[in-house]
Amino acid sequence: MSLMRSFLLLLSLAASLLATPALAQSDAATLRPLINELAKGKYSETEKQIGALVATGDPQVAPALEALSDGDLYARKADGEVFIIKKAGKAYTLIDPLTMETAGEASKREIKKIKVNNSLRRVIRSALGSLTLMAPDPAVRMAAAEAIFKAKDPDGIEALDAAIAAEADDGVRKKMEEARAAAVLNSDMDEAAKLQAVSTLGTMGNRDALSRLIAVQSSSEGALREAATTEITKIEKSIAAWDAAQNIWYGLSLGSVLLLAAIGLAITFGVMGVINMAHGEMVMIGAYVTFVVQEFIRSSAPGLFEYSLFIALPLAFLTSGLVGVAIERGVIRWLYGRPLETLLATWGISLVLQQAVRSIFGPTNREVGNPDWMSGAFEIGQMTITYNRMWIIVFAMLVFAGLMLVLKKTPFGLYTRAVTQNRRMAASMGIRTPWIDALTFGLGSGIAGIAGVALSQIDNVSPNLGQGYIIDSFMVVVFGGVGNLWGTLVGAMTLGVVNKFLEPYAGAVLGKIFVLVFIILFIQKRPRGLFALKGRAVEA
Amino acid sequence: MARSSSLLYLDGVSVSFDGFKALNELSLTIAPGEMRAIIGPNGAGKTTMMDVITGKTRPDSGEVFFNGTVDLTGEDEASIAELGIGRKFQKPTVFESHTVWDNLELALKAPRGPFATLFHVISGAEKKQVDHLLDLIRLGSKRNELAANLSHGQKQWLEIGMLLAQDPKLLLVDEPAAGMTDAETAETAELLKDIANDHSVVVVEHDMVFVRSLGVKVTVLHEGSVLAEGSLDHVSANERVVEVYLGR
Amino acid sequence: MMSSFLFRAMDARAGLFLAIMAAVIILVPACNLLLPEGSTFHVPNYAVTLMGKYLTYALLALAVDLVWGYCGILSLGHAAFFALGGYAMGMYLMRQIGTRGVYGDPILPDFMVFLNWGELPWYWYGFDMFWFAALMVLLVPGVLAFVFGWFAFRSRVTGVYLSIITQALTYALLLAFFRNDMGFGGNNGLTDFKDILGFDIQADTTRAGLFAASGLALVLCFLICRAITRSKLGKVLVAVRDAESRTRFLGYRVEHYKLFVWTLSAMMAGIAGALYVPQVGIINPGEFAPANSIEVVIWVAVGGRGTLVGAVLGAVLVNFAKTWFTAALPDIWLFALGGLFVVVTLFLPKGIVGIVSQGWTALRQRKISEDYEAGSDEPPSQAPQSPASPANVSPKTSSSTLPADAEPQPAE
Amino acid sequence: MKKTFAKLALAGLMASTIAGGAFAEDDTIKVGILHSLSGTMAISETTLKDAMLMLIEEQNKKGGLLGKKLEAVVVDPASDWPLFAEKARELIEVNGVDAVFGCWTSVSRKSVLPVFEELNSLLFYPVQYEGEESQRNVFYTGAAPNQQAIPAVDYLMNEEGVERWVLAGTDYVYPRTTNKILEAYLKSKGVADEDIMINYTPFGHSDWQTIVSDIKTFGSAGKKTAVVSTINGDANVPFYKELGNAGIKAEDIPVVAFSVGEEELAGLDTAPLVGHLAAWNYFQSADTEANAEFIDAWHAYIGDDNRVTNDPMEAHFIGFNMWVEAVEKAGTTDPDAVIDAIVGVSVPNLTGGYSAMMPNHHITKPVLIGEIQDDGQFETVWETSGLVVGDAWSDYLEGSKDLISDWRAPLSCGNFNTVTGKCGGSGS
Repeated sequence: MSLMRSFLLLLSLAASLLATPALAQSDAATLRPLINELAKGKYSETEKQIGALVATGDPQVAPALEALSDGDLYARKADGEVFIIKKAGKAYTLIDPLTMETAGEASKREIKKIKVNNSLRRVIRSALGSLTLMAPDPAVRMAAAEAIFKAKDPDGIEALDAAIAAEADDGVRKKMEEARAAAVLNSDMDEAAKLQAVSTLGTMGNRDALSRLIAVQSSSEGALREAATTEITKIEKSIAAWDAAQNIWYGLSLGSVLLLAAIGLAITFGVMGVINMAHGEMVMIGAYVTFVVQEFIRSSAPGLFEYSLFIALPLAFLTSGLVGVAIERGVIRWLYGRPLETLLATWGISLVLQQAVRSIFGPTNREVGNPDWMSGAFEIGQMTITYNRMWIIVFAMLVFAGLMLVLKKTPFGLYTRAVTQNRRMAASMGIRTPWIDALTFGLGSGIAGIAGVALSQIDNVSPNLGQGYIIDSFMVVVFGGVGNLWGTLVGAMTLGVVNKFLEPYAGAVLGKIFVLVFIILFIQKRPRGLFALKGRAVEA
Repeated sequence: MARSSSLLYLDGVSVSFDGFKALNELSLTIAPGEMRAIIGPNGAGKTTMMDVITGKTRPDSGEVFFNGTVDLTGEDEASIAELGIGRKFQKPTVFESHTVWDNLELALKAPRGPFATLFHVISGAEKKQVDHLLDLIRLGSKRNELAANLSHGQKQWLEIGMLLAQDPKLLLVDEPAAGMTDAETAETAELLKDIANDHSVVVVEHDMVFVRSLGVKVTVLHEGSVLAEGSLDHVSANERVVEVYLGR
Repeated sequence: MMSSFLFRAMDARAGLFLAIMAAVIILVPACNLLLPEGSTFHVPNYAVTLMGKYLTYALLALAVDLVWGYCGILSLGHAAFFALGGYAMGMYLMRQIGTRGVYGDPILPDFMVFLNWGELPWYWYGFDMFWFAALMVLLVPGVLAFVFGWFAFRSRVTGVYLSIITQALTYALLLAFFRNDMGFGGNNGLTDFKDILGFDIQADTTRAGLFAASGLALVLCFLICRAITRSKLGKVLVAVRDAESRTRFLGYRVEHYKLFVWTLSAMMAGIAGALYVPQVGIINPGEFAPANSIEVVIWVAVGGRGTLVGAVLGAVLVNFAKTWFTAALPDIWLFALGGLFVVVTLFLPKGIVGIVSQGWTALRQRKISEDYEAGSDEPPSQAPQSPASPANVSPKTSSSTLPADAEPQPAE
Repeated sequence: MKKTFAKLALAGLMASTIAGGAFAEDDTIKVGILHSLSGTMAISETTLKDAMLMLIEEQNKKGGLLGKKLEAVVVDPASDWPLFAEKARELIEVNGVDAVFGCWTSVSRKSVLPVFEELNSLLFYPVQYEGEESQRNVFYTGAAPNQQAIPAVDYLMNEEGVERWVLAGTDYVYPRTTNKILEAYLKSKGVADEDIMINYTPFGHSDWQTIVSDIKTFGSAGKKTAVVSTINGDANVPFYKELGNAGIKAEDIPVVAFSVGEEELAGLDTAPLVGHLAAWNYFQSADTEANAEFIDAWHAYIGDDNRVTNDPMEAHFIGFNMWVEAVEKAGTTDPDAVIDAIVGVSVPNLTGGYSAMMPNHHITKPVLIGEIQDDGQFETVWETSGLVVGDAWSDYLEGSKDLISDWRAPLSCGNFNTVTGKCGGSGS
């Protein structure tokens, strides 16, 4: 991956070279020894060496630095020559850091990694920033500007001025100006320039700007300090408003996790009346299916990794669903009419399933990776939205809608409702009630399985996965009102949002306690949950 | 009839469930010592009316008075039962894992508090009364049988027996003849008539033969309010009643 | 009145139970203390503590059975009362350590010293006195149960809704006690006890004494439960279990009855917890875990719901199985335990006692009935489907017509 | 009814016969392994059970101990703390083991302490812990706070220039104590109150959105910020996932963890976490012969080349070898003799040096700071020049700064007060 980036970078650099002949050119003969120097000495010396490389101002050194930062730069033990390494299984391909040509292979013993730590990475990041400001790819320029912003290195101002003048893309230019402002505030330029910079940061208006401004505020006096203070107040005010929105988002996100965990239970427990203590294990099975799918993809079709979740979804549904059907046919069907016994039996089943998974997959956490589209975050205003949370909310809604459709619009849904409402009547109308029971239970379990796929993206995949969700799931279903899917939806979202609004004030632990007390009190007020059925039918 | 002289007085009672009006401005008065039959098609509000009287359902509006003075809308089931209103359910509801004897003993008029029952020792008088009731409901030979093992009709009787054991002023009896053979139905009618000698009784019933055999004033409910009132012949002649019953 | 109340608790079966308990209470400590280690009949210390622990579990199971088996209140949070009783006892034991803690502070427990607590929090006052701690063992679970029950039963929270909020209760307490800020030692809980009432807690004699105390407490509570379940109150409870609203229409204030047994049961659970702590030597928030409460329900179900002996038996047997499995099959014991639960529910729906007594009482039934008619006020006991056995007699009707017209009532 | 009681009696009888037969002299030396194989802690502890089985097997290949074979006795305390005490008693009384290797959480150790004291047996405890304890029958082969936390903070302060600190932990005794120590330490280094944020979360906390965003906010105050994480096992995976997704890079806000090792990382895609730190006394990446051998043996034993090794495994490795050596030195497995013999015993560790058992029953260890790599391993970026002696009683806590521990005669005291000159804490 990083190598790929290096290549791109090189291409862009080559192009930028043509575009900016003004930059000093050095040939490979002078650069190569400098690069080889990287392999010598401790971090502090490596840092100096990086400085020396950057001082050449030659973009050709960028790939080497990039590789160093990524931990792909190695030195050949025999002659101290430094190469970029590309790993493929046990083989290590050597690539010349300047020409990017392959220079043979080596075994692990023949080469030595050049160690890098956080502070070195920071140095490299800012160095690369000033080297790549003129790259043709706007994304690279953007990244460069951002790197300078973070480094706030006054030496970058000159390069930035040149870059801003040449910049065509408004977004990138804005970022460069912000970077320049950050650098200016860190320099010894005059007050006017700094005041200007403060106002630029004020317009920027996010946490990064705030962070810089606070630093300015504490280190300056007079007009500059005042200006910074004004801007800080402004930003803080806007951030406070965004914080509320962010909290709602967090709440919805937590709510959708609860919804996913609970929705399968809303069927097996809410609709069928089976106190299914093994529900959490169905979620766990779904998560392990995801793991297996990803393992398989990693070993035989790495290209499909981005789609692994889509492949896992139907498989998880089927696997958990089948386990559910098996449980229903094997155990639960003997216990209809003895609902409490289902509690005991499914508790037993949950122990067995946990131990089975522990025996098969081992007791430790298994790695389920996030595909790229599930990774990272984007920002709306001052709100950070992570992709995985966003997709989980979307997914939860889709699952909910899909389930509603199945239950309301399909013959199967009709049968299910018929059987759960009046078994005898349904049977006498020719519905094969045992199969509807099995399939309904399978559906609930299957839904739990696909919830597991989603939860594998944010939580541990371990034999204990299910245990963590079972209590919350029951709370949600009961709070929403047993037997009512809409209740489950509203219940999950309410609990999520309430929890997230309490958390900043009370802390995570107390917040959760308050939510539980809230549920207890709420049930006093509405003994049958949020969406209780009313009427004479409700016989105590 | 005036509220003050009535045993049970309902005026303008309405109850709705999620928009559905189960009772709609229902007004009904039962005099002390009266026996009244209430009929009406399914969904006419008969059971809801019972629920309102016994405190199970709170009316949205309207007045419910017992003995002319006690406002029943403010009381719960237990205190209404203690006031002297007994109720038999549509579906016979007895304590299935208790014996017939225990069912009656539980129903006997006695202090109802937990500590009173904890230290309760059954007295000779109480035993006698249970024996008497057993004879009355013809379950003397089944006294040690679990209620669960009784036939449907026997359960109905047991429930009536429990009702009598409470010695209420007013009995609300919901479909006492449901699921009974003709012979049993006739016997039940006789039993009720006996009871009516010293109690007020409200009987809800579908079975016209049964109602006729009671020979009392009939109230017809429809869509939550009184449609007609009078003797059975009188209401049978009412066109609206016929229309409602035939479902047009 | 009182004498007849207690007398009611006695009959042949109770007598048998009491005889066995008496034998256990006397023999186990005696065989532990008096016989030399080499003797075949010597009971090792290990077994004494273990069985002592089982007895406290049995008492907890008894408490759960009283509310669940007889009154139909399925508590998935009884471990909370158990743990609260345990904490009350634990606090007493902590205060008894005095200067023998690692920091030697005469007042503050160790965990407060190293977390820099300045002084003893007010709620620790009084726990240096045994009578106060003993009172708290009863009062803390009792008052909590009373308040919780007063609200819940008055609001007519029933069935699964009640079960879930009891679970919420214990879960909330779990989280609360995990907090180190609460001043109960956080996750580590209370440990390192030295002595109880002046006796060294690690001494064999103390251990035997605690074992006997647990046995006596169990016997006493068994008798109380028995007296209750065989009184008219007991009949009302069963009536509530089987047809709550019918009971109401008979004029019984169901919430008072529930509150009474609920509070009593919580106090019994508290006693069990208080006896448990000195025997295992630690009390920590893990005891509040909802899974623990569910497990207690399972003991009762395995033994036989609605039979007091069943609860005791179930607790002892399941825990013995657990002890044995975790040592004999450490890697796969969950298969065995999980399998046990499934098998019991499928094939022994009334628990072990249900199966055993079915055959036994069938023979006795007639005779008892005759006695009864002859004038005893005791009703026939333990008929195959007597008041004491679960109300499985007509469940088909209640659960085959699920939502819409009747909401699922999974927890009776 | 009789039958049921017969069963009850049988149960008791079985328990007692199991117990009764236990003391038969065997020609093996029994070693107890007390790690949870089920429940919440199985995730961490099962590996240690396997590691111990491997070590015992290897020792037997070398001919056993004192001419006898070693026999492992494995029980499952099921992450249930009182059960730990029960099982410990069972191991010692019923199975007659001579030493027990086990426990992970502090509470499990606290739970078994009285048992080991009463029955005078040996416990080797392999996990980093909060300190504030020294017991005659227990050997602490994991790190004390001064062997992990303080060097890590020093590193961040000196190498990364961190000025602002988030102390985030799971709410239990180890993070509480460690954070107390760190807070005192940071303040002694001149860090202001407002530059320290302390946050506690419950066990198994899985929704980190708010806290991660708080950290971000805290970090945007214009000073270099770092997170010191004492977040416990299970909660780490969602924490790091949230961290990665929220774009908190190690270069900006590094996180140094004391409870995250190779095993925890095995459940994670570490690419977004490169550069975050952990402080341990051992990393699998340690480049020594001994370590390579150990890893090979582990892979061969477990039959999976992808299984990782971690610090507590090394602690068991050290502890086991120390015990073996001490038993050989004493010529017996008698606990008293071993306790006397083991102080001063020095065995090779896996990072290229020797670890010695100190009189306070803690051991000497090097402290390594590692950065997470994208292959789930750590790369050592800093290490102490010499070995650090485990300090049972922290110098930064009010109650314990005057205490020392020395189990050699004539002192033989775990909490000797150097001010009052008495054994038994700070009291009179």
